[in-house]
Amino acid sequence: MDRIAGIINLDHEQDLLDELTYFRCGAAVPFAGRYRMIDFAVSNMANSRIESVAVFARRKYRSLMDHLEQGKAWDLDRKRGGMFILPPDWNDPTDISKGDLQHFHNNLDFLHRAWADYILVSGSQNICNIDFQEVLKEHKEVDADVTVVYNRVDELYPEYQLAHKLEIDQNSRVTGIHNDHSSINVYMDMYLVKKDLMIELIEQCIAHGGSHFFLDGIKAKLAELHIHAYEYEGTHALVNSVESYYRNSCKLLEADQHDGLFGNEAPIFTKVKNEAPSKYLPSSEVTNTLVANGCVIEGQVEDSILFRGVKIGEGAIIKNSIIMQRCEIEPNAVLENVILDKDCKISAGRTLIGAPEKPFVVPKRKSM
Amino acid sequence: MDRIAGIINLDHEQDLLDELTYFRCGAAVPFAGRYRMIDFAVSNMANSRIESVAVFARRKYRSLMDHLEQGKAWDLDRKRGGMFILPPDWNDPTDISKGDLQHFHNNLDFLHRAWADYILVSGSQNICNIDFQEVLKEHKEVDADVTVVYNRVDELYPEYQLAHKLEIDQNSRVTGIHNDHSSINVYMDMYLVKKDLMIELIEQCIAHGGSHFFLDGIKAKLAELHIHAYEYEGTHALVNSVESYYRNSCKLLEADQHDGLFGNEAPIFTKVKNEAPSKYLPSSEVTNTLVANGCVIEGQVEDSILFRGVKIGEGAIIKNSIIMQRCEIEPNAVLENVILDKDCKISAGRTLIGAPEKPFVVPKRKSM
Amino acid sequence: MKNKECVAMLLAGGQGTRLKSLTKRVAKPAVYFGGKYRIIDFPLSNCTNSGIDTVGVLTQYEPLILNDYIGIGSPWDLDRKYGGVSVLPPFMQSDGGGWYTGTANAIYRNLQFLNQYEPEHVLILSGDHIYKMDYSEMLEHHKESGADCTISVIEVPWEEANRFGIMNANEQGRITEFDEKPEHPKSNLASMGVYIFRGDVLKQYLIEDAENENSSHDFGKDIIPALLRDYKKMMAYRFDGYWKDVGTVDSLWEANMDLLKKDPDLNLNDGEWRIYSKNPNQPPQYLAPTAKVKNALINEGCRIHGTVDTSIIFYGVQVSDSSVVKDSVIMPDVKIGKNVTINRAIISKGTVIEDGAVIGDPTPGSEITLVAEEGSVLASNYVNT
Amino acid sequence: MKNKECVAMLLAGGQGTRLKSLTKRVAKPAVYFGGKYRIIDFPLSNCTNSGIDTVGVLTQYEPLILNDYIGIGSPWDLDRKYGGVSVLPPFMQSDGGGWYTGTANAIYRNLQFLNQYEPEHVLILSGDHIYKMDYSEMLEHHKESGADCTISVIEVPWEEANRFGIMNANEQGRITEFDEKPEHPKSNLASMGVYIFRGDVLKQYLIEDAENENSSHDFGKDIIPALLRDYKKMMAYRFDGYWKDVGTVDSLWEANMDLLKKDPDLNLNDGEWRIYSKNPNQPPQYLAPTAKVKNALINEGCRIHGTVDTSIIFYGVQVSDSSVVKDSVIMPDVKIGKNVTINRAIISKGTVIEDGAVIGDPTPGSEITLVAEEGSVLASNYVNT
Repeated sequence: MDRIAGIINLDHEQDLLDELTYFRCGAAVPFAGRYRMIDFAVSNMANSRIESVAVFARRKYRSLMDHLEQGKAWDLDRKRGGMFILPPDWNDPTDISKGDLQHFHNNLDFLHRAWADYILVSGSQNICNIDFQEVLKEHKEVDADVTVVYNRVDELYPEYQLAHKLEIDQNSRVTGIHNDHSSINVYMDMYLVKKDLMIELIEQCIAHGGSHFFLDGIKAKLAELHIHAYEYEGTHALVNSVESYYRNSCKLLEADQHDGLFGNEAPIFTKVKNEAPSKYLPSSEVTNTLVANGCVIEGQVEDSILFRGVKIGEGAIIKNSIIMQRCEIEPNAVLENVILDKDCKISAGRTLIGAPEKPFVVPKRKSM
Repeated sequence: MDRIAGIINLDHEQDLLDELTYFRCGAAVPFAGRYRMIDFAVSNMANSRIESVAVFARRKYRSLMDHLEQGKAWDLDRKRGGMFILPPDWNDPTDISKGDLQHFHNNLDFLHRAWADYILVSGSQNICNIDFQEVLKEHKEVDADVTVVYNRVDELYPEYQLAHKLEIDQNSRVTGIHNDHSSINVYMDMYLVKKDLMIELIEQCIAHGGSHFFLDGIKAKLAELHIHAYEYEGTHALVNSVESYYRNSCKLLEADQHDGLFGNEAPIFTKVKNEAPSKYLPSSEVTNTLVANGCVIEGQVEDSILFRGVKIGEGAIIKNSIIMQRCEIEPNAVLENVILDKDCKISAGRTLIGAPEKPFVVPKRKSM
Repeated sequence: MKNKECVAMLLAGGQGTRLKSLTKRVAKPAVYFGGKYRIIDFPLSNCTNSGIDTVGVLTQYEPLILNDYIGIGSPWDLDRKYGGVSVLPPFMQSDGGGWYTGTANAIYRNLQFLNQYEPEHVLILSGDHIYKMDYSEMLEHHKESGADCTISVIEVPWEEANRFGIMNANEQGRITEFDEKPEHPKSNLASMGVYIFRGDVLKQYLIEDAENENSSHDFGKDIIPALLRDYKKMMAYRFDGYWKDVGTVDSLWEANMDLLKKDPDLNLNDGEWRIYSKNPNQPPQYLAPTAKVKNALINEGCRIHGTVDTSIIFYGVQVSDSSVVKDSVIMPDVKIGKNVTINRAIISKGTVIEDGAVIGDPTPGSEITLVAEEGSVLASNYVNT
Repeated sequence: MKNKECVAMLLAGGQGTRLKSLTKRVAKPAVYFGGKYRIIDFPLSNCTNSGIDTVGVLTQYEPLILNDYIGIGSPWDLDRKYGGVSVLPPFMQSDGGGWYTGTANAIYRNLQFLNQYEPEHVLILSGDHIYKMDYSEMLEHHKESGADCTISVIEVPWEEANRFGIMNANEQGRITEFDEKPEHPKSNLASMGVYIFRGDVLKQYLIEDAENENSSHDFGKDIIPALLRDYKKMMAYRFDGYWKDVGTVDSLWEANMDLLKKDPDLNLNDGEWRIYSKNPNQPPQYLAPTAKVKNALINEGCRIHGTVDTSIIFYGVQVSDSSVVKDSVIMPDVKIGKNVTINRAIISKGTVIEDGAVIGDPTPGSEITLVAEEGSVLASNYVNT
C-alpha cells in the first residue's frame, strides 16, 4: 500500500467570520452542532489511512490546540506518525523563506521523516467527506505530478469568489488556474504530490523568493508539471464568511446534505465530551433541528442548530438560528436568524432578530 | 485534602546555555542522560498530587511541546485537570498587561477553572526533588500569605548570582529579597499562594503597570504580605549557564547527588522512548558513567553521561563529557570536556578537548 | 511506589437472570441505562469523583463486552500509571484454579492483586445499582469511627424492608444485627452492598472463610455474619440520595422513567459529579419537521420523524414517520419503521421494528414488554397485550 | 464500520511448564527476555509493524500479569478505536461455558469476537516464540496463491526435525503431508505455529471440530489434518530469519546469549522494525568506577559496581562491589550483594542475593541454574555445582 502523509495548511486562511473569528482561527470555529471546521479535514485524512498529519497554524491557534489535543479523537495519537500541531516558532538565522514557505521550510523534517510516499495538503474551509485513497488511485493511473481536487458546482455562491477555479482539458489535465467568477470548477484547496517532488518544489520555490507554495510553486509551473484534476462529487460546502457559514449550516437540515457528510462509512470525528443525552421537557416543541447532547429544552425550536449543553427556557422561541455550546436562553426570549457564539446568555423576554441573508452574530460569552 | 494547581512559568527564564539553547528554550534542554530540564518541575508537581499544570511558554517552545505532549508521561493527560501548554497567542484588544503578567492575565481562566485552593508557581532551572504538599503543610501551619522555597547552600557557586536571595527572621518570615552575592539563602523560584489571593494580586499588579509578577506583585508587597520561607534540604542544582549545566551534570555521578534526585519514592518521569537495552561489546571499557538505553559501546568511556542511542566506536576515548541523543563517535576519536548536542557525528580519529572549567559545546546535528 | 489508602473491588460477574434476554450476551453491569450509560458507569464514575483511583473489576459471566467497554479505564479517567482499573476474570494457576464460587471467593482469589497496593482500606462495590455517592465521605466516617467494617445503608419503605438485607444498629450507628430478607424486619435500614473494610481485617476473614468448607463464600451470608459473631466493630453509614437496584425489567424501566422528571433525584447534568461513559462518535440528533418530542431524553445519532413521548432514546435510534413511542426505553441502534406504536416497552440494542408493528400494553401498571430477539426483524403483529 | 482484511488471534494461555518456576506466577508469553522484553512483545510488535491492527489475545493460565501488561495495547500502538488489542479469557455464558480445552477450542469459543470484524483472513499466532516477521508478506503470499490456509515454515537442522511438526510440500509449495514429531522426517521444514486461514474456511472447520467429540480441539492435531484430509489448498510459506522457541530454561538462556553477538541475527536496534514493550520509568544505568562491563546488554535503572561479563541485565538490577556475573541472565529488580559469583544462571525477578553467594556451574555445556525462589533472600552457600 502506498502511504500518504497529510498537511493541513492554515497559513493562508483568512479569518473572515467576523465575531466568530475574533479570538480563534477559522479552522477552530464550531460547526454542525458538535464539530469544529477542521474536524472534516482531519477526519478525511484519518479515514483515508493517513497516519501522520501536520497542522501549519499561524495565529489564534490556542483553541485549535485545545481541540486537537494530540489527535486522540482521530486515533492519531500514535507512536509512529501521529498528529503534529506546528505553530510558528522557528529560530533559524539563515532562514530566507517567506509566507507559507516558512512553514514548509521549517518543517521539512516532518516531510523527510514521514513514513510516506505521497503528501496530501488540505485547508480547513472546504467541508466535505472525501477518500484521499481514491485521489491517489487516479493520480497514479494518469501518472500525474500533482493532483488537485475540485468540485463542479451547480450554483455559483458568493463564497466561491475567493476560491481558485480550474481550467481543465478533456483528459482532466489542468490547463489554467484563475479567479474567473463565472467558472464552476471550484478548486477545493487540496492537492496530492509525491513526497520527493514536493521537497524539490519547496526548495526551488524558496530559492526563487516565493511566498505562497501553491501559487508560486505549483500554479506557476503549470506548463512544466502534469497537474491532474480530480473531481469530487459528494456534499461540499465552502465556508469563508459569515454568510456562507450560516447558509451551509442551515443546509445541513436537509437530509441529503446531512447524509452526504455524516451518513457514510467514513465518520467525522471530533473531541469527545461527557454530556448527558438531551432532555426535552413536556413544554418543548422542536422541529427540523439538529441537537447535540447535554441540551435542556423547554421552549420552542425550529429550523435551527443547537450545540452541546444549550438551555432553552420555557416559552422561548428559536427560529433559523445557530446556538453554540452552553448558551442559555431564558424564558420567553425570541431569537430569529441569529448566531450565538459559545457561552452567551439571553435574558428572559429579549428579542433578537437578524436578517435572513445576514444573520445577527453575538460574540462569545456575551450576556444580553 | 487541599488541592494545588501548578504553573510552570518560563516567561522570565533566559536562554543562557549558548549552543544548547539556540533552537530550544532552557526548559527543553536534555539533562541527566534521559530527561529534559522541565521534567523535574513537572514530576515534582505530579508527585505532589497536583493534577492541573499550566506551562507558560514564551519562545522556542516547539521541542517543549513535542516533549510534554499532553502530559502523558506524568499521568497528566486527564479529563479533569491535566496539562496545558500555553504559548503566547492572545488577541484581546483591551489587554494592557506586560511581561509575564500577559501570561497571568490571558490565562486567568486556568486559575478560575482549576479545581484547586492553592497555586504553586515554579520555574524550570532549579533541579530538585521536592514534595509541595510539605510546602503547603508549613504554609498553613504558619498561616502565610505566600510561601517561597529556598535552599541554604553550602558553597557559593557562580550560578547563584542570577538568583534572588532571601533575608529571613527567626520565624522564617521573609524580611528581604535581594541579589546580595554573599547570601546563602538561594531562592529556588517556587512559591505557593492561595488561589483567590493570587488572582487579587495579579489584578492589582496589572493595574499598577507591573511587568514581573514575582517582583512587582509579591516582592514589592513584602511589608503587607506574610511571606514565609520554606527550606528545601534535598539535592539541588541551579542550571542557568553552560558552566552550571556541565558541573551539575557531572555531579550526578556522585552517588548521593544521584540518589537525592532519583532514589526516593517520588520518581522523575519523562517521555518514554522505545530503545533496546544498551549494549557493551567485548572491547568496551566504561567506568563512572551514566548510560541511557539504546547505546552501543565499543570504546572507552569514563566520568561521562551518555544519552539514548549513542554509538561509541572501537578505540574511541570519551572523558568528562556529555554526549546527547543519537550521537555517533567513530573509532579512535577522542573527546574530553565536551558537550555534544543531539545527532552529532565525530569522525574517526578526531580529537576534541575542552577546558575542565569551560567545556567545548558542539551544536545539534553537527558533523566534525 | 507508595501504598494506596483505599482500593475498590467491584463485583461485576453477575448474570442478572431477572433481566431476561437483556443479559443473554452481557453481564448485568453492562446493561444500558439512561439513554447513554451502562450500569457500571455509575460505580466507576463514583470512584473517580471520590478520588479512588485503583479499582479491580471482578468479571465472570459474559465478560467480552464488559472487558472491551472498560478497556484501561480511559472514559472514567482511570487509566493511571500506578493503579487505575484492572479487569480480574477467574483464571488457572499452577495449582489448579477455577470459577469464582461466591462474592467473597472472588475477592479472596485476587488477594495477590490487592496485596500489591497494600491498601489500608478496601471498598467493596457491586455493579448492579444506579446511584451517585461520594465514597470519600464514607471513608472519612469509617476512619473516624475506627470501624473494622462500615456498611452503607439506606432507608427503604417498611413494607419493602423484607426484600433487603436489614441492618439493626444502636444509637451510635454500630451494627448489632444483620438480617438477610427478614420476615419481620426490626429496622428499615437496608444494606446497599457497599462495604469498606480495614485491609487487614478483610484479608483475615477472607482467608478464614476460604478454609471453611461449609461457607457459601458470600459477603452477605458469610463474611458479615462472621465479623458480627466476633464482635468486630461494624458501623452503619447512612446514605440518603437516589439509589436503585435495577435487577428486573420493571425496575430498570422505572429507573429510566425517573430521569424524566423535571428535577430528577438523579441529576445527569451535574458538572461537579459527572457520570462518565464511553462516547460513541455520532452526529447530532435530528428532529425532522414531522417530529413531535415531549418529555424525553434523546442521544446523539438519532433521527426522529415520528412522536416520542415520555421515553428514553439511546444513540443511533431511528423513529420513522407516523410512529409513536410512548413510556418506553429504546436502546442503541434500534430502527423503528413507519406507523409503529410502542407503549411501555424496552427495545434492546439493534432491534429492527417493521412498519406497522404494535408493541406493548398502554394500560398504566401493566407489565413492561421486553423486545430483545437478537438481530430480529419484528413481525408486524408482535403484540403483547 | 468496514470489515478487516486480517485479524490476528494470539494464543497466550500456555503454562510453559518446562520453564519451571519462571512460570509459577505468569503465563509463558509474559516471561522476560532480552534485558527488557516479555516474549509476547515479539508477536505483538510484529503485528503492529505488519499493519495488522486487530489482535485477540487468548489467555487462560495466570492472566493477571499478562492482562495488566497488555492493557489496551498502547505500548504496541494497538490502542485503536476500531480494532486494537482485546484480551479474551475463558468465560461463562447463559448456556454454561468453561475453560478452553485446546487451541482450536479457544478460537472457536471466540468466534463471536471474530465475527464482529468479518475478517477475510485470520492469522493464528502463538505467544511462545522470539522472532521478527513481516506477516503482511506472508498474507500477500497467501492471497496470491489463493490458499485456504498458509503455514509458515522454517528450515531446522535435520537431526532436530523430529522435535517439530514437519511439513512435506511439493515443488509449488503446496503442503501434502503434515507429520507431528516424526521419527523419520521426510523434510526439515518445521511449522512455526504461524497460520493464515481464509476466514470462512477457519470458521467452518472450527465449527465441525467443535462438534466432533473425539477431537482434542488442537490446531496441529485436529484442524490442520482435517483440512489436509479434505484436500484443501494448504501452502507452506518459507521464513528464513531468526526464530526460536524459548520453551525450556536452556533455550531461554541461549536465546538471550544470542543477542550478545556483535551483529546478532535478532537486531533489537532496528528503527524500521521496533520491538515495542512497556517502558518502566527508570533513571539511566550507572557504571561505578569499580565496574567492569564486557559483552553485555544492560537496561536502565541498573547500578553496576562489580563485573558483568557476557550477560543480560534487566532494569533495576544492582550488582555490588567485587561481585562477578558471567554468562547469566539477571531479571528485573534483582539485588546482588558483595563478593557474589554467578555463572551460567538465570536469576528471576526481584531475587535478593546475599553477600558471598556462589551460584551456578561455570563448566561450559553444564546445565543452566535457575534461581527463582519467590522474594527469596538467598543463603550464602546456594551452590548448584
